[in-house]
Amino acid sequence: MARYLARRLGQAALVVAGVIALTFVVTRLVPGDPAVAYAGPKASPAELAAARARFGLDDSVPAQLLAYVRDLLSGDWGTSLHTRRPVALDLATAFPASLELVGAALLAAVVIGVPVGGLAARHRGRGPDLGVRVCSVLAVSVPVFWLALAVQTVFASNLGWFPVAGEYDNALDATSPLHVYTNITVVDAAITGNWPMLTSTLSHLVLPALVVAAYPAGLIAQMTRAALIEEAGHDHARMARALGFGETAVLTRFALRPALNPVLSLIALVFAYSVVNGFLVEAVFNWPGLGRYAADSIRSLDTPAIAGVTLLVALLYVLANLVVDLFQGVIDPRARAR
Amino acid sequence: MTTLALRRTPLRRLGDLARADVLAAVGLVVLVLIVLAALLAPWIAPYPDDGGAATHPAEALLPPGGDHWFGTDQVGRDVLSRVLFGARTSLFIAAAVLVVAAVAGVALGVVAGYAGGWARDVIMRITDVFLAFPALLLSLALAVVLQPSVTTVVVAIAVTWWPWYARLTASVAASVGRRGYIDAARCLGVPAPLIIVRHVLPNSLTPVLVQLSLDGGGVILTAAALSYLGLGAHEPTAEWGLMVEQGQTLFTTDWWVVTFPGLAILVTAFAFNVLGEGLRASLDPHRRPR
Amino acid sequence: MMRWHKGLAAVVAAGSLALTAACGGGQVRGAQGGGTPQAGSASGAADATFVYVPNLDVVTDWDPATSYSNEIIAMENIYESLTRYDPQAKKATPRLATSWKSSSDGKTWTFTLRPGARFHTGKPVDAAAVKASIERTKKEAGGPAYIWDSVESIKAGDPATVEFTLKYPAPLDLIASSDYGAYVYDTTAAGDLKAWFGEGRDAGSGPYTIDGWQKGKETELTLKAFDGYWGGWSGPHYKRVEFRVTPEITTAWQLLQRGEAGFVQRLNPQLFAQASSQGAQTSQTASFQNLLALFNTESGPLKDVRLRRAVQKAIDYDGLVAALKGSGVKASGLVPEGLLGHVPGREPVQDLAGAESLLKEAGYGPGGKSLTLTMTYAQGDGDQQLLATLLGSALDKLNVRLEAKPLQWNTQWDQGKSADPSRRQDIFVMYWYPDYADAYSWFFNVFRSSEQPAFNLSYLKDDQVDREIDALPALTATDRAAAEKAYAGLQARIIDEHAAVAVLFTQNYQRAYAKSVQGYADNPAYPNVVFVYDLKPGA
Amino acid sequence: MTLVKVRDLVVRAGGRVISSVPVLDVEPGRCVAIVGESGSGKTTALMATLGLLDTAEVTGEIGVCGVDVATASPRRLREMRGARAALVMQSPRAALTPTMRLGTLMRRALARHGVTGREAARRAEDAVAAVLLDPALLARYPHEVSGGQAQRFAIALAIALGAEVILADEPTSALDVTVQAEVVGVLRRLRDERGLALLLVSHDLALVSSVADHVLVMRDGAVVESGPAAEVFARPRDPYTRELIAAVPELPEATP
Repeated sequence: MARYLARRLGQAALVVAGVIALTFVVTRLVPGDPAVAYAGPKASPAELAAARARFGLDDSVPAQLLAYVRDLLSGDWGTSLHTRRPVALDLATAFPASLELVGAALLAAVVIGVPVGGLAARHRGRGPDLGVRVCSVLAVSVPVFWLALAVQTVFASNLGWFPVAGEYDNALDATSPLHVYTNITVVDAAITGNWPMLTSTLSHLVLPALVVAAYPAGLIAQMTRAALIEEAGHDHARMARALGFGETAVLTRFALRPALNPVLSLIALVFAYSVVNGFLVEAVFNWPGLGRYAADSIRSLDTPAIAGVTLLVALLYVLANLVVDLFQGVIDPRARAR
Repeated sequence: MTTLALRRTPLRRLGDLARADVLAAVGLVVLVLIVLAALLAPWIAPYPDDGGAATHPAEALLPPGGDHWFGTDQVGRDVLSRVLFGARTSLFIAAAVLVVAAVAGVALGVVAGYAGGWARDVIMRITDVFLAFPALLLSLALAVVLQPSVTTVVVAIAVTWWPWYARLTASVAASVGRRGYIDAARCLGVPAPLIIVRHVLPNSLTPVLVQLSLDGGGVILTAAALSYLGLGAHEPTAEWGLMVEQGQTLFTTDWWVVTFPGLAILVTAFAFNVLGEGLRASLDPHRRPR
Repeated sequence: MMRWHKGLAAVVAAGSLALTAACGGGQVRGAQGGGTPQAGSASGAADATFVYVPNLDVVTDWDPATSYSNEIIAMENIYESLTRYDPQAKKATPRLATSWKSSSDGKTWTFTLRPGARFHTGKPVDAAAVKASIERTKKEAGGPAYIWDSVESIKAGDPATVEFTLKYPAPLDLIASSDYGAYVYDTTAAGDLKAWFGEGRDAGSGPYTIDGWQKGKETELTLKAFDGYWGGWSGPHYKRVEFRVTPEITTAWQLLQRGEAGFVQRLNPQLFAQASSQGAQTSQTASFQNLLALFNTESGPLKDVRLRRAVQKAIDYDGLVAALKGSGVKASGLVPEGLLGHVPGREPVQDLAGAESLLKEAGYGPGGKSLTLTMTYAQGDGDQQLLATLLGSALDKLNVRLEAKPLQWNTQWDQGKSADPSRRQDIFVMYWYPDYADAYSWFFNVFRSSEQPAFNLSYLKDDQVDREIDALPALTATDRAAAEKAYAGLQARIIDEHAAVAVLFTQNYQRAYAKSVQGYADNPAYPNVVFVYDLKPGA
Repeated sequence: MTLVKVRDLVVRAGGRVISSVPVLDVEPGRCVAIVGESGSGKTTALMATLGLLDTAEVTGEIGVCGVDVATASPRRLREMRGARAALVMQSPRAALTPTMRLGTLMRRALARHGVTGREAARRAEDAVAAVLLDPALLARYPHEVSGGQAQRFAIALAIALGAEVILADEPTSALDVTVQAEVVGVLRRLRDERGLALLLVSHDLALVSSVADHVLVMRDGAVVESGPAAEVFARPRDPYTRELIAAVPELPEATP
């Protein structure tokens, strides 16, 4: 186990190094002068020179890479061109809200996707299966930016069931001020027992979380269905049938747990993907997360900010994969033996 | 167990698939229709000029009706015509990305899987790095720093997509390479390129094909998202993501401008995905439900 | 084994919690470093709150000396300048200064300050403070500092009188009304003033002061009434201002519809029409920003003035404005309405026949040689994209191919400034707007020749034009009628004679605001600013 | 009473006959074996007997412990499976759910058939003892026990549930030689001591000759020879049977 862990960590470190190098390369591909982008259209030559010096643009490329790595390690992720603040600070501000949104979305995706996938597997080849397959493929095929607009217009604006946008009702900052511990509003509201804030945040969370959940829910449903069907074809499932268990029991009590393993790896993959999908959703719902930050950065072509977001999401992805690999042992005892 | 002899030609398989899996058959038919629409756009579009540089500001934002089934956009172009022409752009992007990614990925994968050793390690670690980025993210970062164009979209997406093919081929190549007859062939002095062409590539073909059809939908969606963010195709090119972007502020007032291209993306991605799923279920022995 | 895994899980979970907690630490959200957030402030939830919906982050720079960005919508409510521009009267009006006069040569300006005005720090707004803040603004040399370039020295005589001595004649009353860089503030508020501002504090004299600032949050900024404001708080006023950042205009409109927003900065024409028909108030005002297509007069095919005129005539100005559906109006000359130098009746019209005969004369056009022109414009700008679409479509009919490339600003600009003329574009599309209400900005920056091109991206070199431009400030400061004539002459020369530019349209501000808001008037000299103090909250 | 009674069983897949058994009877305390190469349709016949083939088309008459498999309700079938007719599979560890401890599986299987609490514990203890399994193994996961242990546990499950007949599909082919002997010993002893009937599917003629009372030889989905074990081994009539027997060295040479 220790050797496996060491190897896995070594692998992760290698990937992180590669990710940093690749991000660096991407940021250096920018045509034109990044200093101009920073100093602004009306900058004087002196300001430009200062900006060039500030970003070390006059150094050699290896020196720049080295400086880049050194800065990253010391927490300096560059300065955003459009907020003019350290990118690391911007990311730290935006990330908890993204975590909140994507966490809720993934929770919804699992809660919807697993039972629905199970339903399809149970009634394989019949009506419910076809229905689930159509819906799950639709969910992974729908362009989220379009879905976000549609859902907001219908459920928030026309029907008025949910708030149009935002993370919580702002008036609550005066009437029920929130004490922040984790910066994740739902969590803070829950642990401090701030019910008005909690209910407000939850109702604001529903629409964006469901939109972000569409893709992972579809994927999870498909994966659960496939994994359950595969697992149900294994000898141990036949054995369970031969022991007198019905099909539903075979699926839920015997096939489900081993089948969750690929589903769990999928969640790690989909976590990072959902953060990126959030780029297209958060802007529509005013969700103050990484996605809105990234969308603003893209609109203003803010390379350092985009590089920061890219790096952060890639690191998250590596981390999520690592965590899932280690957690797989909890779900599947076979994995522990590796 | 009920294993069947699987000596069928790919075409027969497609036929079997259509019978066995109605959904995949629907996907196939829809996809064929979309390809036809793309190829025939200049002839079947009601206003072929609107797919290109023409504009009619006086007829802007007419709702769907007899003259314009899908209405007109901000500069008076027929939305139906642009959706049809958009199919060309989207399918071109998808095809180009998949060809580039598959060729590069398969080549590297074969080398990695067949040669093994350090070559495999290096190539696999590189794919690890690329796979650490969600596809849309890396494409997005690349597209931001490059100039927006259809070519940029192709490059940006292909760069993020090839590792899948490399991994897929590497694992097939590695398993083929371990088979006895390959060892025998190698001992007999059959040159490596010949072994690769005769044995490794044909064995990789099926999983690669399945992956290609599965990826079609993902590429279309990613390309649309890039164009939506203003990083892809630009005027006067008709492209679905771009059309949604240009029409998105009109969603509550002139719904047709954004709804039809959005539906086009949805339908195409859906067709690719159901076809891919069906192919995977029927062609990929590892995933065949038993 | 099992235990080991669970232990690991716990460590990971605890670690990530600790990580996020380290940033939080149990403070009350929205509280500023030094201040007490809710308690002690005069405002309560019952006070009328004005909710402004901007489409971008509000604050990037809190320092009034260097602030040069979107935060103007907050700054103009927190800080005040000596004068304020009135677009109806086309002149500066009193603000912190109640009156002013200039010497006949336009080089000495004396401002009399408003009695009783105080900074939020408690100190009075006196001549020394005015002198200190303008001197600091100059010293900080931020983006907008150049507006004071003409100032030689500032003299604070008695506390109510400030005297400026200029190096050359300049309209200092207009300069003092500038939207950026003209704020008067308390330079003694802290030792390291820049850092102190950076934490979200202010030292202004305006009606509102910062109550809470949370960068990156939806409601980024909250302002509250400054009790000691010189205008007083009798009568109905909004006591609080909230800035709720909403990038998508559809979302913004929905917020307004549901009564969660008071003022939406920007809507598209369709939503604007919907807003006015569905019970919101709307206002449409021509801005001081226009879109220019600068033709390359120095190299490439457009060096031929006939071809420049042909392109000028090929542009479908009316079609463009029609497609903009109200977010732009046809421009009459380079100077927008509301500024000295505006010439009415100069609106261009499309003349395809004229364009065709000009092209024919030069050997191009239908049946002639084919011509390819390159055009660069701003990536992500819908209106410029529209221009590219429409111009491409019009030129197509004239056997001219338009290669329109959307680029990031720095790339576009780099190409424009390139030392190698072959890398330069034939048509450069960009917006221009003045920093203070003076048309001089267009002429000096965009059309005066210079060795290294900066913004003169038509590369026009005409000594006569240069001389006339250089005479403008003195004329504006001393003889408005003569200045008006000079502006008209220059525009005729640049647009008609040289055909160096096509002025495509002047942007329109299309605002929508809640029915309850009373007394709103858009002032294009202060883009996007709502002077909240001037409003009355209604039912 | 005949525990397993099969008449005119035909299994088709894709229109092709993949297995057919005209007559098969298993009496209490007897062991019937189906032999043949892999792909001869013997496993299919076994699965069809328990009604566990859902993808293929099955015709004919199948009775297991008095339950008509072809027409019985799913519920009656489920009550029959495990409790009266138990299955033992080829790869013993793959036949056990990987995420479930052996004891949990035993408890759930017993609970499924209405045996809980003290009675369940007693039965489990008794069954584990009957197959000579260390009770401590019940706390382990399938991948933590050996193949022989897993196979004996599978048999213990049958005993605990009170099965009257065990349908064993190649129960020893995945095991080492010594372990094979153990498992065969357990099976034989259960037959002798408890009167358990056995329907054995195997290609291992040595095993079959040592336990079977009656033998069916299958080839390409059809039964080519059927008769008492001693007779079939001593005087095989079908050439294919002779080939099979000849291929096994330890068996006495068959006389035609």
